[in-house]
Amino acid sequence: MGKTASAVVGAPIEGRSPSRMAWDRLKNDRTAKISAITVGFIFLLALAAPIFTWIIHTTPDQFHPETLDPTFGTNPVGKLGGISSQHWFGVEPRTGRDVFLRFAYGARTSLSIALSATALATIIGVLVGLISGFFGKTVDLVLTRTMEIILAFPSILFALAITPVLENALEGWGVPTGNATRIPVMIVVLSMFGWPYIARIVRGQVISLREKEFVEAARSIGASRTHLVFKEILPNLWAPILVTVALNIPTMITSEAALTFLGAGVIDPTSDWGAMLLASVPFYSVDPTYTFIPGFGLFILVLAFNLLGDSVRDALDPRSSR
Amino acid sequence: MLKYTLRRIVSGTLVLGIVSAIVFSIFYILPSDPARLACGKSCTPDLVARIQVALELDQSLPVQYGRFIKGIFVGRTYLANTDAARECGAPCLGYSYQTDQPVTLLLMDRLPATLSIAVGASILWLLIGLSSGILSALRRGTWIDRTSQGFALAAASLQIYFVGLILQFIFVDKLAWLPMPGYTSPFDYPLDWAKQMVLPWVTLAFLLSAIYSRLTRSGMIETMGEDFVRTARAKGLSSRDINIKHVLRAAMTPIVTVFGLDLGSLLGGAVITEYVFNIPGLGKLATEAVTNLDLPVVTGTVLFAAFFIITANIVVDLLYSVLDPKVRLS
Amino acid sequence: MSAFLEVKNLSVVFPTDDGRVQAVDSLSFSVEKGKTLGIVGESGSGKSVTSLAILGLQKGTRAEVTGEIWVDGKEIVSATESEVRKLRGKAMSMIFQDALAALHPYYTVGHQIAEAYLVHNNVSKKQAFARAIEMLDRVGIPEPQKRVNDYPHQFSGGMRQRAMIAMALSCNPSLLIADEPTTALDVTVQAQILELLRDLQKEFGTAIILITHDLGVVAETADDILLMYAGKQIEYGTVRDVLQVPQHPYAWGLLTSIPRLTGDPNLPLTAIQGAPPSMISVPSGCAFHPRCNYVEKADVCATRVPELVAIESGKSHSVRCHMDSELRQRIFSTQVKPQL
Amino acid sequence: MSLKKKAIAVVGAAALASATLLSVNAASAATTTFTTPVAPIKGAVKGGTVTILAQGDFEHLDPARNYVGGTLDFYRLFTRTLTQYRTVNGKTDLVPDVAADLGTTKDGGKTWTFKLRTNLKYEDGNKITCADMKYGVMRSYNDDILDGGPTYAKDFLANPTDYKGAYTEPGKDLPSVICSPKGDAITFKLAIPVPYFPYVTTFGAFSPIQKAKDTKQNYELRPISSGPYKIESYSRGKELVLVRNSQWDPKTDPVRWNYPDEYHVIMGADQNVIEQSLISDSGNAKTSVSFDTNIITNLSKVLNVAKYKDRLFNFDSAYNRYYAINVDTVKDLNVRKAIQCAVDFKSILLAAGGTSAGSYANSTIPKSIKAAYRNFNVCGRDVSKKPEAQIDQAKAFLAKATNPKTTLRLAYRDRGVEPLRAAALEQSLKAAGFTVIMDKYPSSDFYAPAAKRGAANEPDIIQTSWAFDWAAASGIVYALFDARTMTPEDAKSNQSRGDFADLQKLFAKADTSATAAQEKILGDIEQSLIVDKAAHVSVYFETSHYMAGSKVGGLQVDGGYSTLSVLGAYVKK
Repeated sequence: MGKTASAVVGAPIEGRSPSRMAWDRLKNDRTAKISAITVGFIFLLALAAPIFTWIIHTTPDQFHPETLDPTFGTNPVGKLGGISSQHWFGVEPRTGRDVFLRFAYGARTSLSIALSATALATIIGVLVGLISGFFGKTVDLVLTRTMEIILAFPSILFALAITPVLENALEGWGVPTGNATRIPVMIVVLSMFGWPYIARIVRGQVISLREKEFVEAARSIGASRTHLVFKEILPNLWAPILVTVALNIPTMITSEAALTFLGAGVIDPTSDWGAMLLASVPFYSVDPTYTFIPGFGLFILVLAFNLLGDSVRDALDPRSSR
Repeated sequence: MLKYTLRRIVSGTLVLGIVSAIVFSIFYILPSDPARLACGKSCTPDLVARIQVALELDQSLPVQYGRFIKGIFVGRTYLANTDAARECGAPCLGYSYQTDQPVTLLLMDRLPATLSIAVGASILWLLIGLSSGILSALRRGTWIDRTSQGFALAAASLQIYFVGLILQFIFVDKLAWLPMPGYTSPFDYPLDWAKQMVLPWVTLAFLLSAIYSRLTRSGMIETMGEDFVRTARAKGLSSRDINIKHVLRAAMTPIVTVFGLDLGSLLGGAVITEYVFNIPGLGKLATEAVTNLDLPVVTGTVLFAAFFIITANIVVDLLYSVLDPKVRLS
Repeated sequence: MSAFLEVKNLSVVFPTDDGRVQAVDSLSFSVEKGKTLGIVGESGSGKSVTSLAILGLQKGTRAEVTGEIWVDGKEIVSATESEVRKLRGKAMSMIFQDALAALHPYYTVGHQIAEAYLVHNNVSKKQAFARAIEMLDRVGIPEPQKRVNDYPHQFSGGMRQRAMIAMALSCNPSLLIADEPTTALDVTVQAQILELLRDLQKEFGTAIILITHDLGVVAETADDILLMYAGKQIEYGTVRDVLQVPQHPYAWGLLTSIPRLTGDPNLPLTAIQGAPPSMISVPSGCAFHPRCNYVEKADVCATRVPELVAIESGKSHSVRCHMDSELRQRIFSTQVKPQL
Repeated sequence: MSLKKKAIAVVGAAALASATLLSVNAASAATTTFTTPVAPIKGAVKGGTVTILAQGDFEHLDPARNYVGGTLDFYRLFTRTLTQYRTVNGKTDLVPDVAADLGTTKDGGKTWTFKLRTNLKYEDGNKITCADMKYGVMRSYNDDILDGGPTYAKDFLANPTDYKGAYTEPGKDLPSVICSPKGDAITFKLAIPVPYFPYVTTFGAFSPIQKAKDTKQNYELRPISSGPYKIESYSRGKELVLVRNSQWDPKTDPVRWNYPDEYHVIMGADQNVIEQSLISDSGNAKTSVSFDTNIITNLSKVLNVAKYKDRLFNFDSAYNRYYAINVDTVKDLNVRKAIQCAVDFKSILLAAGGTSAGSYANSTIPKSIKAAYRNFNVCGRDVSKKPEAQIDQAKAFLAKATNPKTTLRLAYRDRGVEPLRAAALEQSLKAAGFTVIMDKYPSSDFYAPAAKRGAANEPDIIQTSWAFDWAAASGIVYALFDARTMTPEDAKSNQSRGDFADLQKLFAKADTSATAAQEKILGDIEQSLIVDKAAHVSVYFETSHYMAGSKVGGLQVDGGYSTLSVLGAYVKK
């Protein structure tokens, strides 16, 4: 990319394609770079989590009773929640489990759930938005009403409430409970409330594109509806979809953490940032480090994603900035 | 206008009807054993059997739902003609067997706490959010703008449960300036009430004002670029008049919308805030009901929250039509 | 006595991420009371920026304004915002292009007119409102007592433009800048509005700057013409001079592209080739040279910016072109004039 | 023998119940009488409101259904029973309450007669009669409707007519409870000799209930008071307000004081919030105390800190946390011994809060039951000195096993720190070479399914606990280890499913032995079950740390219920 970009210097600005312009803007955006590096770093941490188990010689689930005050199991030995050369982020009260490893593995869980939910919500949202916007009439009416109804649900409350009920139903059909069920249920529940936002944006774009000349032209030469939707309209939507996805990821991360924090999320011993925060609540006063680490991690991750999303939006639609 | 109001109310009621049907179906049909779920943790086989009868699980779904809806309007008696008969007056949203009380009563019981959080916090976040947003927009590009928007961006990425715990650690545990958050009736102990509410208000306002600050700023800046603002300047209006009468007035409309919706969903239960600060509001009721699998209360809280959201939607639409003559007069 | 409005060496530069954009470059002109100056140019040529500069509306933005603008003996460029504010609406006011966007959607037309009047006159709200009705009546709005309470979106396009004019004239300004006041309107309404402006000018002796891309409108209404291209004035003079003996190839192009009722109907219309330049990358030298059919000294046209030179000493008619006047005259009389 | 039945009934409530006689004088106290009014507490003043912070609502306030430590103490403020515990200056005695003496028996404990006080009144002004006492017993037979309580009355009383309860058979009489013609004495005929029967009559089934005012399962919403306070309002899950009962006469009461004007019970705060509120001691918390909140997470901030010394109450609870090893499924003794050695006492207790929250125990019989307690080693070491898992020994035992079973199913409840304790065990079992299937049960539905024998997912190890109702091995060993309590389908509270011929012989011998000898035999049984059979691992006894606000006085640890008693509470001026 760097080579071609340097070749462009001096050429008239009009010569660049919109996506190239967006990319160039993004590349010159310092905030975007820093936040992308931060996000990348956390991804790397998540991916490399198993490597750390090998370096530290323990696992995220391994108890370390020797790191706890024998009188008060709630207090790790040492300052700042038991931070030491062996336990970089300290240890968990009561168990002595390594907080750094739980943090790294927690990033895995949090990110994979949030990203899966975003992906699912995007697929549904784009499909529904396309269909609704392109076909209009009754189909549109039914779909927009559906979105309206979904948005009328108190999402966190409902997600919280439906998780045990869904699990109970699945249990009734012979599906065992546990994280193998809980995580897919969470992904479904999260995306259920995420897709209407995407669908609404796609729908709006499709409606404005539907009447554009190139679509009319394709229609006039007898292109099929599928062709029109997927070959003519969809390729013109990547910018708004990208922006929506970029801004949706942090929302999903926080929703996932909130759900877990409220107790309808990932089940121990599987680690998750929301679950770590939940587990830290009783100890916030005796061991604030343990609260601070997942909370701060979540803050940094969400902030980085938010900034990155803003930058992507600004790059793709410069008028929206400043 | 009247016609529009009526139409909005009718369509809102319709949405609420659909939502209630969905909620009802999900919570009473989906689970493999709704009676067991409704019965909760300290359950006896005898109680399960009684709840099975009380929930009329032998009836068809439309009949069950019909009776549920009827109960909302005229009330109903669960386990009529038995020793364990339970009266549930209108509007009856079901009966909690775990607490042995009608759900409506439980909801009303918890409403004041949620109301306290919502009203106090919303005043605070509007004050902070709007003033910092306006200041940012007017002092665009200066250090004031950069600082306040930096804060806003950071705050918008923070979580209530994280900030709440940190603030509690600082102000309750370390400095001991505030008592543990909780709820006391403002009519009995107004001072205690306020002191205990400070943290929930501040935490919620801190995070939400960030959104309002960003929203106000971008709305103001966008409006400042509008032709009619240029016209106002060309007329020779003072910048104060322009900013207040022309810019803010136009930028306010979308904020009113967002505010209405935020307040609506908050009134349905500030779930996380109440959970973190242990405030016995609707959100806490819901989380408790979920943990105890008290199905009637779960259903009730979800429906009640949906009611607030839908009402807020209607109010916002009506308010919008008051604020925007284009909507009002079309 | 000097002219009511005198602009000397006005330049406006916008710093952007992609570089500095010279929107207006060393503009000089003047307008007397009761006279009309037409500023003509393609979109992006700097017409509107010029008008905003006169009203001092770029103060407090990133735009860098240099030169001098004298309005009724007061200098605008160096004046403070509050000094200029006192002039706006009273000594000078402006009619904007898109009246729907230029009127506040949430206030009634009457309120907006009264507001303008209230700022500069020590009157009651009631009196200001009466003034609004009076002005609406003056600009030809039927049933002004009733319509004064309407919102802009309830007016038709022509009525909105009239309301704008009413607002602009409510304080009897000495200078009125009309930025494409008729562009969005259909032809009959257009004529009515121009007629209205003329009548009001007669009545109040207002100096008018009429900004347009339509030479026909200028021919009908203006006394002087300022032709702009890429932020520079390329020809300036009285209507008679500029329309009858245009000097700049761009003026020729403009004039020959207008269909005429007189003359040889078989002559083809000639459009100016190419597209107006982007303000981000203005061509070097004479900005018009890539589109000019008469580039004689190619290296000079492409590298050096031509000076503004008077056609005849003592007259205001001036042009910015590298061609010498003899050559210009020859080309005009042999190639251009027959097409007119 | 009928103790079996009792054990079953206790199963469901064992974790909730916490009634112990740790410091109560032994059954011989029955011969002494304490009928005089209780002496005033030094420095106590009348007036004010004592607030009780509770995490949740009372399970039951109906006397017959009450089986929870804190509530058992609290409900005495408005409920008098036949006999009752009284604690003065840290010493707890059994005293007659509605009764006028501690009961007499002439046949070694099979028939008990109690004299009654005849001058007692309910809050409504009605006299408390012997018939009311009898009705209270009769309605407790309907434990289908009045569920949740101890079933001692039903278990111990002779029932030749197969009486089913006052609600089921309204017209029928219970002949084993007899009122004297004058109504000044009540006699109980038991199915077996129960020498400690006067302790049993401290439970709520032996409290007076007016038949006309019995609202069955709704009675607990508004029980009629016979004590110094009465219920003014009760909003379930939210608040209970007690005000003075003017009909109560302090001269007739050897147990209760009545210092505050009102008691307010505020329900619904979380564990941590109550801990923090009480520690911070601001506002309302100054006059507050909690009877269901053990200071756990913030203990390190307050224990042994001078500032809190006067308002932090530390005492041993009756709870023993233990693991039952299922001998039905883990048949090889060496595998069981391997499990026993693999139990990491240290990390399990740490998960519960460390040595401040409990003390290591080799036995479920506490040291305080001197007649039965044995100081034996588990897995060859003194667990209080070497609490860490003995992994090498565990591996050695596992290697010796002829029928090695290396995959173990561990059953535990999803409640509080129990999953963490289970996880701690899982780790050390894994280290010893086992594969562990973690089988989490819902908090509400644990004891019965875990006790199901021959089920598909029958657990190999059950993480559970026991709190005895009176301080004797008879209150522990019969319930937990007697094979006769089991059926082929249901292990009941014998979660280890032990049925060893040699031990059953000892049980038969214990049945017919006198108290002291019986206790000794029961101690032998437990030791054998742990050391020889490796079917049981006791891990620790819980330590309670209760806190009160700085303005609450008169609180003391009640030996009867092993809890912080609010009976003598007063608001300091």
